[in-house]
Amino acid sequence: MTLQDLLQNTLAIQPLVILVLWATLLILVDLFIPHRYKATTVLLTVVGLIVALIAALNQFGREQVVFNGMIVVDGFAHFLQVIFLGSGLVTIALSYKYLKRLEIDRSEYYILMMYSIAGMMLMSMTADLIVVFLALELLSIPLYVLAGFARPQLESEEAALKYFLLGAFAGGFVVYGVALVFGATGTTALAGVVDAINSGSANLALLTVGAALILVGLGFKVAVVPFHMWTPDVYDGSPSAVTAFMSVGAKVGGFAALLRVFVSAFPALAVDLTPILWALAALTMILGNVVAIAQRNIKRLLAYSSIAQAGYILMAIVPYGQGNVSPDAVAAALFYLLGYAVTSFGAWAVVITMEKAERKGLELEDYAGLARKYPLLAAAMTVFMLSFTGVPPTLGFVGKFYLFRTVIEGGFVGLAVIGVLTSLVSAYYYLRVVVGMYMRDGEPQVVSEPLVNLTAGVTALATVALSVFAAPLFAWVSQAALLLF
Amino acid sequence: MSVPLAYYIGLSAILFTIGAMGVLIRRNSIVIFMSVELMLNAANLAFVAFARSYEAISGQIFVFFVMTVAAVEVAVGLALIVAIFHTKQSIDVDQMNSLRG
Amino acid sequence: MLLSEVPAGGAQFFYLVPWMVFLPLIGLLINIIVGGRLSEKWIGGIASAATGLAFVVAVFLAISLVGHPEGTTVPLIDWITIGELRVRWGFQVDTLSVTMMLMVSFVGTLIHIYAIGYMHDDVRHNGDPARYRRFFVFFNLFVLAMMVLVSADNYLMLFVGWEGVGLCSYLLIGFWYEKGEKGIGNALAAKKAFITNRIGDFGFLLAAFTMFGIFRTFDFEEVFKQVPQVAELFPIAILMITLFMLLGVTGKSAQLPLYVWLPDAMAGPTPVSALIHAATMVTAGVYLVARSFPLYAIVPAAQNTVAIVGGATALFAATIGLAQFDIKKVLAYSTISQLGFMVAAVGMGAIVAGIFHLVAHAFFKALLFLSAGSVIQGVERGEHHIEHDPKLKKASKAHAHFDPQDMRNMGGLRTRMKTTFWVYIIGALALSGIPPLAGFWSKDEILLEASHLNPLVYYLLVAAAFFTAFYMGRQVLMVFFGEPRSEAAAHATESPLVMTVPLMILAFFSAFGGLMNLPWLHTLGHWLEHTIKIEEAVKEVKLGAEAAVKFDWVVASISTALALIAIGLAWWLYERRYKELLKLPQAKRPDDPLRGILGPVFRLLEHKYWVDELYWAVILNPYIALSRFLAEQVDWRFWHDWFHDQVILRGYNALARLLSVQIDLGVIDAIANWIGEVTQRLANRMRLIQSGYVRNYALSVFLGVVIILGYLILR
Amino acid sequence: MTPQLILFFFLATVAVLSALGMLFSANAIYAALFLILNFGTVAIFYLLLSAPFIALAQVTVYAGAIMVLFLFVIMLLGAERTGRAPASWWLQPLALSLGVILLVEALYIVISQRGALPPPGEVTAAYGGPVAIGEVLFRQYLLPFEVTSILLLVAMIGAIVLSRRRT
Amino acid sequence: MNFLLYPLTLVTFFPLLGILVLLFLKPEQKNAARWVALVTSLITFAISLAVLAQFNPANPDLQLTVNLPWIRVAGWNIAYFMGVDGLSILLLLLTTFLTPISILSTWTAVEERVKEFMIFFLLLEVGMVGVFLAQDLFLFYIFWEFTLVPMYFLIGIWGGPRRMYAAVKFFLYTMAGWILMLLAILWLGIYGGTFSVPDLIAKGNIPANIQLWLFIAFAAAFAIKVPMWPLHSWLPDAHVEAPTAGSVILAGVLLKMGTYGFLRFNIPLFPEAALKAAPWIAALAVVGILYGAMVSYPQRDVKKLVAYSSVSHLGFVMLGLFALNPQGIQGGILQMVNHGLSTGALFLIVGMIYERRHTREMDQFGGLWGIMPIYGALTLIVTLSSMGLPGLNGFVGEFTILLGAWEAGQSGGALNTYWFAGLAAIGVILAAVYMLYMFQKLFLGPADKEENRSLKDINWREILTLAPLVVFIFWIGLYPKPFFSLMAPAVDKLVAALQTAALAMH
Repeated sequence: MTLQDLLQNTLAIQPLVILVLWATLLILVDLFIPHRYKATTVLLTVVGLIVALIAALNQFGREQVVFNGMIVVDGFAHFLQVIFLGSGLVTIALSYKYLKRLEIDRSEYYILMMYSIAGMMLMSMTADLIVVFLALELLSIPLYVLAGFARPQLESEEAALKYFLLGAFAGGFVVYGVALVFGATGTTALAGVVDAINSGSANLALLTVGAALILVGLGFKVAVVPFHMWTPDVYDGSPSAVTAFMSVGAKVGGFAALLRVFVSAFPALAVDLTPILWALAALTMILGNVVAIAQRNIKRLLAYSSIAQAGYILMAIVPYGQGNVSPDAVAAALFYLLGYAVTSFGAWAVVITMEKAERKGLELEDYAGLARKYPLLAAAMTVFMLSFTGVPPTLGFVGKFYLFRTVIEGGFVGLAVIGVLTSLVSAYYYLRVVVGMYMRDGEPQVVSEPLVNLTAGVTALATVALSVFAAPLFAWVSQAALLLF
Repeated sequence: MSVPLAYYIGLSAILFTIGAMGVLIRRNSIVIFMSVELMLNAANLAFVAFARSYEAISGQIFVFFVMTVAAVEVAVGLALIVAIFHTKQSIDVDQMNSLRG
Repeated sequence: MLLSEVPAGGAQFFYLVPWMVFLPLIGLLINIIVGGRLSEKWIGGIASAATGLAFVVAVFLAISLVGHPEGTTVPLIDWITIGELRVRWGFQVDTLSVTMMLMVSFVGTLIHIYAIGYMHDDVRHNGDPARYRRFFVFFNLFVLAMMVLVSADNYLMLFVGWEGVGLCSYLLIGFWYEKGEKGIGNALAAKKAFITNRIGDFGFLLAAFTMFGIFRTFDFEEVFKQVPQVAELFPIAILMITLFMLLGVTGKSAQLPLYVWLPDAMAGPTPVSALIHAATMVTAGVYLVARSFPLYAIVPAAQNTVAIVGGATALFAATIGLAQFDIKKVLAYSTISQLGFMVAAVGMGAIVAGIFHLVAHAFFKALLFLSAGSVIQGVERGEHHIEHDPKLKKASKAHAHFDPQDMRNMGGLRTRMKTTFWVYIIGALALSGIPPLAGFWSKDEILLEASHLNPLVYYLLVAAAFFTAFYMGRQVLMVFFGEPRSEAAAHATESPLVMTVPLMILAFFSAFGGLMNLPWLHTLGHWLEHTIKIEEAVKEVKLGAEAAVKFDWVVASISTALALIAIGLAWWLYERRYKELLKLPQAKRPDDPLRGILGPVFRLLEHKYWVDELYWAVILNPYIALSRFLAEQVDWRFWHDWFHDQVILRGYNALARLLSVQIDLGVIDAIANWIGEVTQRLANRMRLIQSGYVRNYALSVFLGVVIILGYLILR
Repeated sequence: MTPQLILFFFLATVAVLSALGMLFSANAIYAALFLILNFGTVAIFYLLLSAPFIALAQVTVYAGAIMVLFLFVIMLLGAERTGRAPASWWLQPLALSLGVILLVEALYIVISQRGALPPPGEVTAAYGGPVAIGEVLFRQYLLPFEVTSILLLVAMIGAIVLSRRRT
Repeated sequence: MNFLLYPLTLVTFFPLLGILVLLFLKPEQKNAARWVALVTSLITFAISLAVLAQFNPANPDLQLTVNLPWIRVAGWNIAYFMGVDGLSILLLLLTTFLTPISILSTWTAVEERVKEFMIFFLLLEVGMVGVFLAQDLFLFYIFWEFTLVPMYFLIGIWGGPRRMYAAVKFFLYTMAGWILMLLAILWLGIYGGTFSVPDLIAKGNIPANIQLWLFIAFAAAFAIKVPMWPLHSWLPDAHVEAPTAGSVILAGVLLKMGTYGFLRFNIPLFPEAALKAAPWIAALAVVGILYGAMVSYPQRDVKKLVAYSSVSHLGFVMLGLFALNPQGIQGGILQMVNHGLSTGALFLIVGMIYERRHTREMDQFGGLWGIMPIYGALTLIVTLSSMGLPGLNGFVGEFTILLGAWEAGQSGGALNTYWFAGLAAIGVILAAVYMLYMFQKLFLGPADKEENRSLKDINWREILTLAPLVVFIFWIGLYPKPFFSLMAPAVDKLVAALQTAALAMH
């Protein structure tokens, strides 16, 4: 490859490059910023993210495969890149004061976050299992560290260790899965896999097992039952801002990989894999929602809710094998992910506002009477809860509507029914938050911060407004199709 | 060279399983971590074997990456373990359940 | 009022008919709006004027009818119009309806006037003068509803009036809603009346549905036009209609088995009893049957049922009347009995006789009730007088609570209340059927018809007539003759003119009302001919209607003789024998000579036959045609009456409570909550899996892998 | 029974035994040593599979650097002792039985696919050598290579963050 | 935003304007909040009258329609499709009519967090009106669920002691219903390629067996909302705990959404299934009629009694609708309105006495008529209308319904036996039983409770809340023609469609 096309290739992934270089530079720059002015680091991070975001936006509509088929830049990738960068910005908004409050405000936080975002972006563009693996690690390792960022606080460290050990464990499965895929097809490039399958040279048995193991690894990342068990503890133990980032970034990244890999490489295996996906989705929805009922701590409750949400998104992947449905399915999944991202950032914003000192004010009791003292905050939280439940007019509702539609289109009415019934169950615990805020009396204390409040407000408005004027969003999402081989 | 590929794969499978076992039955977090390394190693073996029979170098490349990642994980992981040892004076995972439910 | 003397042709005022309804409406509106500022005289005056003017209108209508006997219908507005269903509010002007209008408005007016005086005392006696106005509002409302009923030109509007009068009866029975036994007695009586009537209405509704199902209309003319061919196709439908309708009749006209509400209805003020529960409302059933004559005429089964119900009621109630002590209760049972006469008559097809008796009865029964009211107030005045006379007060301490309606507290009033006494005598004799009073002619005609058409009914009626004469005699003697049995009676005083004048007028008509339809003239008969085409009916069914109108000395003399015997018997018992009994010491002395003679039978009568299988038979037989679910209801009512509302109230409460508490909260609610709990518990279980141990988490991952691989292999 | 097979089975036995040794040795240090042994044997397999470069990396990076790091940490923490009784008694047996099942499954797959697997073909001498690797690595796999560099950077930062005393 | 100029859009979203104003008020400006809400709802009512003025009764089809593409991407075909026809015009008016009345009734009853209360109330109105006007399944669905949220808060925040239980129960029950409907809607959307109801009806020919399933899915949602026996157990709780205004709207409008749903979707969309299911629905309805009537009787809490009576009344409505003939359906629609008026009025009445005595135990009262004559008289009228006395609205509805059911009972009719009508008619008797019982317990008998003696009669504001209802009670009772003529063509069209379907079946 000449310098020429190297340059072109690099330009094709400029947002990623920009982000990485910026982060790397920031490490050095940060050394020379005196401690009093650390705010500038944050500012620079924001600038970097915004620059990358602009780069990503002006890349829209360009589809190309670069780096010898390692990377594919398509609408899917563009869409997700925007989400990732956006969530980065939101996370900063949530973190800035929060870190100060916990006295863990250190520049590495932002740098690591940027790298993690880089991993996610890579994840969205990958066209080769090697890259999938590396992106997964690049995404996770900063998260391991961030989870333990509140050290020497025990819970934080414990969360980090658990996350790390289990993550590594799951990573092992991914690696072995890739190995099997390689063994079955002689290549790790998704395109190659497809060719091998079409040419019939592939060993389908090994391929299926490999795919299943990859599913396990990625399923772990997005917290699909039974690979979900790290979620509550890690969400609970990590600093809330990190949790927020994790709950959106890691999940969206994981699903990006799942969609990319399965829809583009493994549709031929649908016969074998669909039942597994079906079962996993059902299990996840049921268990996530049911166990959530027993939660009293808001962070754990949201953790389980995010598990349940993973189940719903997984539903969209179930009919991935049907060529006529899968584009819709992908779109539905992306739309739901978007809704999920907006909603859960909002919810976490509220949680952060309520978190007095570290790990205080996180019980549901602490939310009693919120509506009286801080009506707007309570209203926002209500919107998020309703959106999670799937009640109009919220993004959550439109997302579910779209999701169920594709599932039924794929002919999985049974799954749809389960989804529907479980979201009925979910109403029960989401409502409990609302009940507490509006119908109980209490003396809630909040730490009001402009940025966090802004986040909550904006996300709340978006959750409602975007649901009413969903058309452009749909248009955008449905363009964000996968480039298939 | 006439050792069937299947043997190598079988061996890697055995090693992988043992590694997984390690994660499940050991309580010392370091050992657990080592077991993970073993799992990766087993995967590598499979890779190399496949690469050999496909005469495709990319398999070995993957192994190379896996090793790097392993190193990365070790760096972070050991740091974590040390850190938690400082707070908790223990690396027994069975004593780390302050988060549950 | 020999209207046949008015020349034929001439002017016609049919367009006036809506005023029959609007006048009372105006009256009650005036009283509602400005009545608060008016004096009692004015309030009563306005109400009476409204009714009186209605009477004038009725007279005009009658005069017009002489010229145009075929009558007409005056449509007012469309009411309900859905597809085929077209119901309009129209007025039927024909000899039958106008007869009713005349009667209602005339008697109504008199009773209104009477009430001006009566209520004046009543509201004071019951301690709420403010309610005076309310009474007359309700009273006008009643006249309004009654007019709607009799002037309707289709069954649905008739039903509107039907329910309307029921409502007024409810309101007026419960007029003193805080009085009665335990303070709630009157309210309960009112409720009982309404609900019992509702059961009748239920029958009416079903009749209406069936009717619409067959005839596709509710208009009288339309329906009657189609009767012949419908009779060809499905006579059963007509039978159903008529029998369902009969249920309504039994409710409204207090026939077996739904008569039970009427005695309780005496809880209302006396004018109410007179107007609603004697003269007008309760005759609505009779009117309905008469109106539906073409329907009944072609289904003899229905006719007989009606006739037998009527006859049975007549006798049954009369016997009960023998053993009552409450002056109004006696009259109440007598009313039931007389209604039985009318129902029997119209049932047999003797429409003319029925209507004739209806009118006549309106006169003398109203008279009797009103004068009973006068008596009661007289006694009350006496009581009041005692209250203010210390030494008498001491003397009367004997009986702690004093019932001014109990005939055992009366006696010897003929000297103290002369007018009342004389009019009462007239009424009583009229009721007993002593010639030449109105009651004689009307009752005699019914008996005459019965003797030809339906012997069974004839005997029932004759017996009833006999008992009627007896209990009237008994009443008169107990109330007016002998010595006063209480201080109050001894100090009773006559009522004011505003009350006695209407009494005298009524007495006049009770005496000479017979002229309406003397057997040799048949004024009323010919008059009604125009509406109720008996000959046509006769052609189809062999009704001896025409044959029956010749005066028959035998029948007449038998009934008269019986009446006289009965009165004589009463005289012997309550004049002679009573004097002897007086010799006995207070303790041994029976309160009623008859009790000594009849012994247990008397108690049976006094308690209105609790246990009586015959009653079953009489109740159930007419209803065999009715479907099963209805039977349950009938049974239900029967028991209700039987145990004096005890069993059924308890039973219903129990059942309802069962449903509400056990089933509703118990089961259905429980299921819902159960699901909730189960999920909760499940959640808490699953929560334990989240033990916090890394290795368990890893295990679950591992488990997942194993299962997935297993599935892939085994598949 | 060719010599290669004999050699294979010998090494395989060693590898498995050493792995089991790691699995069951109570003392973490022994476990580490067993693992080093295992890695060594695997390195030999790499040689047999004509992957000299990887073999070398295996010995130096893995057996050398990484495992030494492990030993170092173990010594540092003196953490060979394990604490009180295990939290859940049922875990051990359940895990083992599941392991057996997985093993059976895996072997079943391998055996069932024995025929379907590609036969070991002939390769040039250059195959698997540093030159060949380098060629591919820096042409085709340039991007992943760069990513690994970033990964290492992240690891460094992470390690620093985690080990630096809180200021 | 010229689409705001469409009358239907205007009437639906006008309350939002009021909400906007309310948002700028301070919490302590209670009266201001009340006035804003009242005026807003009154203007909304005026707008709905304007809609009525533009509405052409002779036209059986949807009128004043707004049909703007809303979401038309990714195989979606969702439109902002509003329209009104004979089936919905009356309910629209009922909604806009009851809202100001309810707001007026809260004047003194709601003292805390007035601002929020009014906001939720106006939001509720938006939802309700939307439900009755939406002609696109997706849109309908949004409005349908949207009503859930404000009501949930109205019960949960301003409700009685067990409000949380009631609120959550209300939410979950209703949600349980609509969530199944969601699937059916999706299926239809995929099958028909559109969510617009008229198009779907026109498309028709859904396989019979699938029709049945869809019918059941829709019915589940609506039956819970109605509520039909035995799905009614949320109703008493919700009613008893809800604040007066909440109960009024709940009984007056929200329940109608269920019956309306049957009318608007189940019957026209799945005619065959409707014909098949008619006897079963009718059976449930009849059970409901009798059951509700019996259960009402022994209640000690007035509000509960009224709540249960709703089960009975709506049983009549359902019976009428599933008689599937003009009389039945028109009667059913009219009875929806009647129930809204009568039961709404009853809840207002209960609220008034509760405000005075802070109890609803019937044993605590008695003889009130003497103490509060105006109150007593009005209550009497409402009670009578609720038990179907001729001359008042209740009778017209019940009679036509029963007549329709009887007609349908003829062989070949939808119900095919007279039993339904016959048994249902017993409900007329039972209604008298419990209604008169209630009236007697409250108003008749001696006024022996000391604390009752000093009660004041209702004031002008309260009379003002009841008077309009009473006016309509008389109007519909005496001259229902205009109301029937509004719906007649639409109903005839519906029935005609059913007949063709019936012919197709045989």
